[in-house]
Amino acid sequence: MTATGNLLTFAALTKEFPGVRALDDVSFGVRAGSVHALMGENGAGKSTLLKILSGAYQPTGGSVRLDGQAHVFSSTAEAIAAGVAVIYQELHLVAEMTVAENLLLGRYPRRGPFLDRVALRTEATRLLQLVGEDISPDAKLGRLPLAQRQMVEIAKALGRGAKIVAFDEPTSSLSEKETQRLFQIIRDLRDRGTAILYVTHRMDEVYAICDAATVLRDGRHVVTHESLANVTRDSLVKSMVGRELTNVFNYRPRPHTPGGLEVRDLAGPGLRAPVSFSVARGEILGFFGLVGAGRSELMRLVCGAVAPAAGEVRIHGEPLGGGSPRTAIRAGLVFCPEDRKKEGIIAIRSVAENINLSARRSRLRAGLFLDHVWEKTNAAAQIAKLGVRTASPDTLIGLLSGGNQQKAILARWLSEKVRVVVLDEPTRGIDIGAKSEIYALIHDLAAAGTSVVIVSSELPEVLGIADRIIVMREGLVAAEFPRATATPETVLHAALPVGTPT
Amino acid sequence: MSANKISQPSPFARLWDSAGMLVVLAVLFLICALFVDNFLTVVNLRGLALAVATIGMVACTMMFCLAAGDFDLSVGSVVAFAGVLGATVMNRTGSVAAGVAAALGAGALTGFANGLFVARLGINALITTLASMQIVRGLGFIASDGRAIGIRTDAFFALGNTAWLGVPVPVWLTIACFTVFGVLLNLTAFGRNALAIGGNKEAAHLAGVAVTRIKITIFTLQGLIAAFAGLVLAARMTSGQPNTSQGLELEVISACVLGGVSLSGGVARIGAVIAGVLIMGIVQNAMNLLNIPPFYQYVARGVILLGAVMLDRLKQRT
Amino acid sequence: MSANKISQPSPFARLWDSAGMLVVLAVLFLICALFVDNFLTVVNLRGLALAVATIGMVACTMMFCLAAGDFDLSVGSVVAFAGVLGATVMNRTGSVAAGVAAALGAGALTGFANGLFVARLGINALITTLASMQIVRGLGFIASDGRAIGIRTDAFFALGNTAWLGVPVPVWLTIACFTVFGVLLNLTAFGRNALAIGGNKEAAHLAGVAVTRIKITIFTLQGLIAAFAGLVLAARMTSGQPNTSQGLELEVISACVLGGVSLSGGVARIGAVIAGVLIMGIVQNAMNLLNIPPFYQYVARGVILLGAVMLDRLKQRT
Amino acid sequence: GGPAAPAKIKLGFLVKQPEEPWFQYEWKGADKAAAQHGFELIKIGVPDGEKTLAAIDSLAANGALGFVICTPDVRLGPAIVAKAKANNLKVITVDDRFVGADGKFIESVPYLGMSATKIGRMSGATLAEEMKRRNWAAADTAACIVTFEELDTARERTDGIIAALKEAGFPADRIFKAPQKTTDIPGSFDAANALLAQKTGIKNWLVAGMNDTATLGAVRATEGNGFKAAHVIGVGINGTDCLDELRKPAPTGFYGSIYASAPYEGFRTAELLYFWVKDGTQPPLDTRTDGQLITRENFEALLKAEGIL
Ligand SMILES: Nc1ncnc2c1ncn2[C@@H]1O[C@H](COP(=O)(O)OP(=O)(O)OP(=O)(O)O)[C@@H](O)[C@H]1O
Ligand SMILES: Nc1ncnc2c1ncn2[C@@H]1O[C@H](COP(=O)(O)OP(=O)(O)OP(=O)(O)O)[C@@H](O)[C@H]1O
Ligand SMILES: O[C@@H]1[C@@H](O)[C@@H](O)CO[C@H]1O
Ligand SMILES: [Mg+2]
Ligand SMILES: [Mg+2]
Repeated sequence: MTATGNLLTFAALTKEFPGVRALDDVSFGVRAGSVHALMGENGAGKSTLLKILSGAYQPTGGSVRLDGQAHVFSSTAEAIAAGVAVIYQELHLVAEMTVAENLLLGRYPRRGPFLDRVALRTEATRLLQLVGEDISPDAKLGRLPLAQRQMVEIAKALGRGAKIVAFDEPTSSLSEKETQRLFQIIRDLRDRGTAILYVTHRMDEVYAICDAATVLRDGRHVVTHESLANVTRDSLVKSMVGRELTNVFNYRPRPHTPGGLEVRDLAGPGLRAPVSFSVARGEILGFFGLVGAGRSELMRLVCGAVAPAAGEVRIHGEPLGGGSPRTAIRAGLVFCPEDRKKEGIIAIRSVAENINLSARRSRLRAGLFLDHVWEKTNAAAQIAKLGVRTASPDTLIGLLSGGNQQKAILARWLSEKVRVVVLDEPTRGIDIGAKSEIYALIHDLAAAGTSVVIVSSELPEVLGIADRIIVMREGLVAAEFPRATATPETVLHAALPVGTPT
Repeated sequence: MSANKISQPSPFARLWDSAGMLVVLAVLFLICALFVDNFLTVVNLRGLALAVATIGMVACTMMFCLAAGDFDLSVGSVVAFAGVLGATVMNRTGSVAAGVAAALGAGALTGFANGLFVARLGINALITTLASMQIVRGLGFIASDGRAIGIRTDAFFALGNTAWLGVPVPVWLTIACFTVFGVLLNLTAFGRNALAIGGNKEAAHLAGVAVTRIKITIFTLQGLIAAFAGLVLAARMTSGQPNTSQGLELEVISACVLGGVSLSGGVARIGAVIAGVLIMGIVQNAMNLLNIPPFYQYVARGVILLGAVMLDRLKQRT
Repeated sequence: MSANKISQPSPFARLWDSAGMLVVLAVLFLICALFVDNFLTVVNLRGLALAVATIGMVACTMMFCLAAGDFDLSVGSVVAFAGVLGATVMNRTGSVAAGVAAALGAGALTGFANGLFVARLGINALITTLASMQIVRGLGFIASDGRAIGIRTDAFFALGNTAWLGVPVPVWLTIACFTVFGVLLNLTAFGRNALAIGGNKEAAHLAGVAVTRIKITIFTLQGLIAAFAGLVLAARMTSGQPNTSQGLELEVISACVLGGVSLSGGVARIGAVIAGVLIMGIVQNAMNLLNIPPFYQYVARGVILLGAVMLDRLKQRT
Repeated sequence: GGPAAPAKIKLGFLVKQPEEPWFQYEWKGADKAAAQHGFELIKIGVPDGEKTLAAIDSLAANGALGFVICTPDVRLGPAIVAKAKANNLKVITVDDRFVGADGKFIESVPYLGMSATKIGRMSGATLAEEMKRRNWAAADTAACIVTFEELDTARERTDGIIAALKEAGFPADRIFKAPQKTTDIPGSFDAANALLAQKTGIKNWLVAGMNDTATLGAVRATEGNGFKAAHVIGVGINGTDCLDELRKPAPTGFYGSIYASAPYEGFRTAELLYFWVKDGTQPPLDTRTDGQLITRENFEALLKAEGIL
């Protein structure tokens, strides 16, 4: 691999953490005016590479070359000054501040000694327009839905006019509409000569916007394709996972028995009209919609995280009283929320702790004491079953790669004996190999008579796994499709605001 | 997690939300004006304003500390030490300027050291400032041999004991602090960066905000202002007292928190801090005017403190 | 952020990492044993153990408070109030059991109220417990008219003044507290849930942890144990003192934090808390033995506190 | 001493408020006794009951044979006596006398000092006399007594002040208490300020409190409210925190202070304890010292003689 024509080159990068070698002698280059995909399984080292690029981590060995000059950025400020912008996998925003203040964080416009509020607002508005978001710059960031926060994060990085922009799974919390908008932004950047590094687990995206691709496995460089023209999907997947992967969804029809989950006239914040639906035992029900369609809000009502204003939830015919996640879990309904950092993981506790948190309840001795044998075996079994890549079960979960954190949270819920599982964006940030395993697990759950609700913004995922699909739009149920009649076109059309030309 | 309304909040709700504690303050003031004899006299209001001068000044910088996600327990000791040091130096040299410079320098140095330990070495702020609280208090006792050091330089008393437009100088100085730090918080990048650090240190750092430098600056300012407040106090009392202002740190922090400054960082408003300081001052003043026996004052203070936050909390239900 | 070496950590490094403060404690103990006359005598070690009894007991529950992301400033007042109330009731009724029950009940009730305000009403823990600190202190003064209440029931003194196997009963009781709360923290779901709440309250709630109930339980236990410690102290002092244990809250919290308990919740270890308590006790004891003048003791305490954390911090560099 | 010399006798001196100048001077006096008689003095501050018991333990560990104590609370007496007995230590109390569970003084423990009530009465009497000397009309005059009732000895002193004022014929309804929240100068300043805001139409003020600090704060408050020095009589207690005030070029409202000889009390109690331990000479059970009024006129001479200046 030569550095010629490359704006950005990684030269023999190595990064070691206690007990883990996250990157091992990785070298490849990224050309100006191209979009370069960075792929690999969860824990392969993609985010670590980006953090070295941004100066957040310092490599144990090797360097980053910009314009032929070798750098080891010792701080993020240095990297920013050198023209590098990184959109991290986890959002880095200040919830209590306004959108405008977040967008220009670290480079507030001044007028003499003072903050130039007018310039702040103008520039923020410009950035929001750049990403096509219709948000007030004065809105409090913490009030925005996840997808909009993601778009703010993107706008924030773009505002610096960097010549190298790296995206770490930017679409994992975006739905179709924003994703398309983001692609347009990326194409514009590319056309203006920016070098773009793009981390994703979604094959479609790679082929939609990437010109080149590099695959990492276990921290090592596997291959760099300077052009994707002759590279097949299967061969890419194979270089990532190290094996052939056919039929990701592996859909099998199952018998459905009525009386699983029944939701009647549920009303509450985020819903414009009461919602009713039911899921049979053994059935997988998909929820699709655009950002802010109200799916997450609905699920929070179903599982008791938010008290409903009216309506009823029944599980196997029994009404679910109480209105707290605790009662829901005890009745056999578990909920895996979409915002893993805020509502899923307990970052400063171990992987094992995070996995056992809920299910240990029924394993206590004398109602109080931990069953240490069970704690160990369950954690180990779940880690193995989901392929969580962790140095040990006692590693802090916050140190795991994003996808591995997600797997550990799923493991928490798969440790439970459940009747109903509600999964909100369960495969966010999960690699394709693991995805297919998780789909298989979901099928197994359903086959064992569990009712499964899966909320997803990935159309192929919903179409691939669900027996039935409900589409939500602007706080309302817009349509319902049995698997047989659901096509990408019909489902997407139902999700778009009324009057949108398709 | 409570329900989010999509509808725009009404103007009243917005005012209440942004100024909850100011409303509580106004109500409290009104009640006292109506029902507490002598409350609304010039003499009493002047006494009240003087009584909150020290807390008020120190609260300005404490607000910044809290905004950035830290706190400083050493302020009471710095107030006392600055008074003692200033008095000693003035008595020795006969120069007010020398005394003031020594005291301010010592305060800033203490703050700087706190900042270094917290921001650069990553030592917990509780431990760091608890340690400096003890060290500085000890130094104050050592320097004064435990005695109040009377100041013999008349020129210095002016700082504490003259009035301008009928308002005592220490009160003007407190108002000046509120103004300067209010401006610093709301109208400068420094203020915004402090809030960003407290709100999400990681995010601020990744965005290139000079986290360490800003934190050290804040602690240094805190030490400086505490020393300044100590000098003003010494001027008012015409002596530097080594055991003064014990427990000031908790009073200042609670005034800030009462005013809605978050203990976990990222949220601060100068108006609310002023409200917090005044509420605590008015409560104490009214109890004195009402001749409430001291033992009952403890109970009353606690109950009113709780009452004020609960009233403020109501806004989240409306 | 400096480069990290890979390779399996050596057994020494592992010990250091998991037991940093225990190592600091051991070193401190060794230094004192070698260089401080009379440190390693039975009389002194017994005195040392007695001196940390109150802090030790209260630290057990404070550790839980901190683990769950809260803290409790009212403990010092509860210790004092429990002593006063216990003494009063015993003197009135002549029954030790009645006095103990009244004091424990009052302590638990205070804690329960704190818990309700913090966990159910969502009032900030600083304000809540600062308020109850004042209220309870005031009640103690009111109940005793500000004077110590001598206890006339001899049976009660046994609690404070007898020994078993050469070790005074208060020390046994402290050991018992360490054991019970150590077990509670490490071997029960209650302990794990407390840590989960402190780590991420929202996530714990969604995972079915009864956040409110557990927090209330923790505060109630805190009040109960503080009252218990207050009774033991009163038995040792043969009187209930309304103004005892002022500032205890900060001492207890710093012992916990010194032992590595995180102020922001989610991290706690009983061994480390014991180490924190003992380090603070040993430092004070050694200074007394060395006859260091009180003013210099302030400075020394501060310096040693900082030194201990910095030593502990070293582990992150190795 | 040389290698063959017998180990020095060790004695403890425990005081409740080591930060107060009073106790600093007491310790200095005791140090003098130690130097003179050749024993070792161990000084420990004991702000509350728990610290007191711990300090006695460490004295015993240190090989001390006895201690002088000013207890943080007189009702700790029985516990201190028991602890001392268990450790075989002799005890002398200074300033504040032990009280038993029955509410009576424990007379078996040797005591030296001046009662808080008595020192307070002296302060009150001084106020009354000076007022008479200035020919103030009772109708124009009121008394501001800064109180801190959380502390037992403080209350005994302020009660003494008030009692003496009443006995001197000062009208009871013109004696006002101003409770201080903290025991520093700003604490009494704020307390007095609130009182002055309420009591209008008073021409002259008598000002006193538990110690110099309390009186100083209240005098500052009178100044702030426009009372000239000629209309204020402030009397403190201790005579240690007011020296710079008395040295001010122009007289202030602070008239004087009731000085009790701390160095003497420290010296004498330490000496008595030493004789007791060394020779078995039983100290007298009850020794009283006198307070003395110090003013701008006499303080230099008097305190020089005491070794304080
Ligand atoms: N700060 C850290 N301390 C210790 N280990 C770390 C740290 N950061 C990352 N790791 C480890 O380094 C490895 C690579 O992680 P990285 O986040 O780069 O993976 P990734 O390729 O981005 O995965 P994903 O697709 O799941 O986001 C993982 O094993 C992870 O646990
Ligand atoms: N256009 C909009 N601008 C701002 N907020 C919106 C908008 N539309 C909806 N919201 C908010 O979004 C929330 C509903 O989003 P929710 O997370 O339930 O949707 P979702 O269908 O799950 O989408 P997502 O993919 O973002 O999770 C509501 O709280 C609502 O206030
Ligand atoms: O506390 C006082 C002290 O200040 C001194 O005045 C002597 O008597 C003690 O009781
Ligand atoms: Mg990643
Ligand atoms: Mg959603």
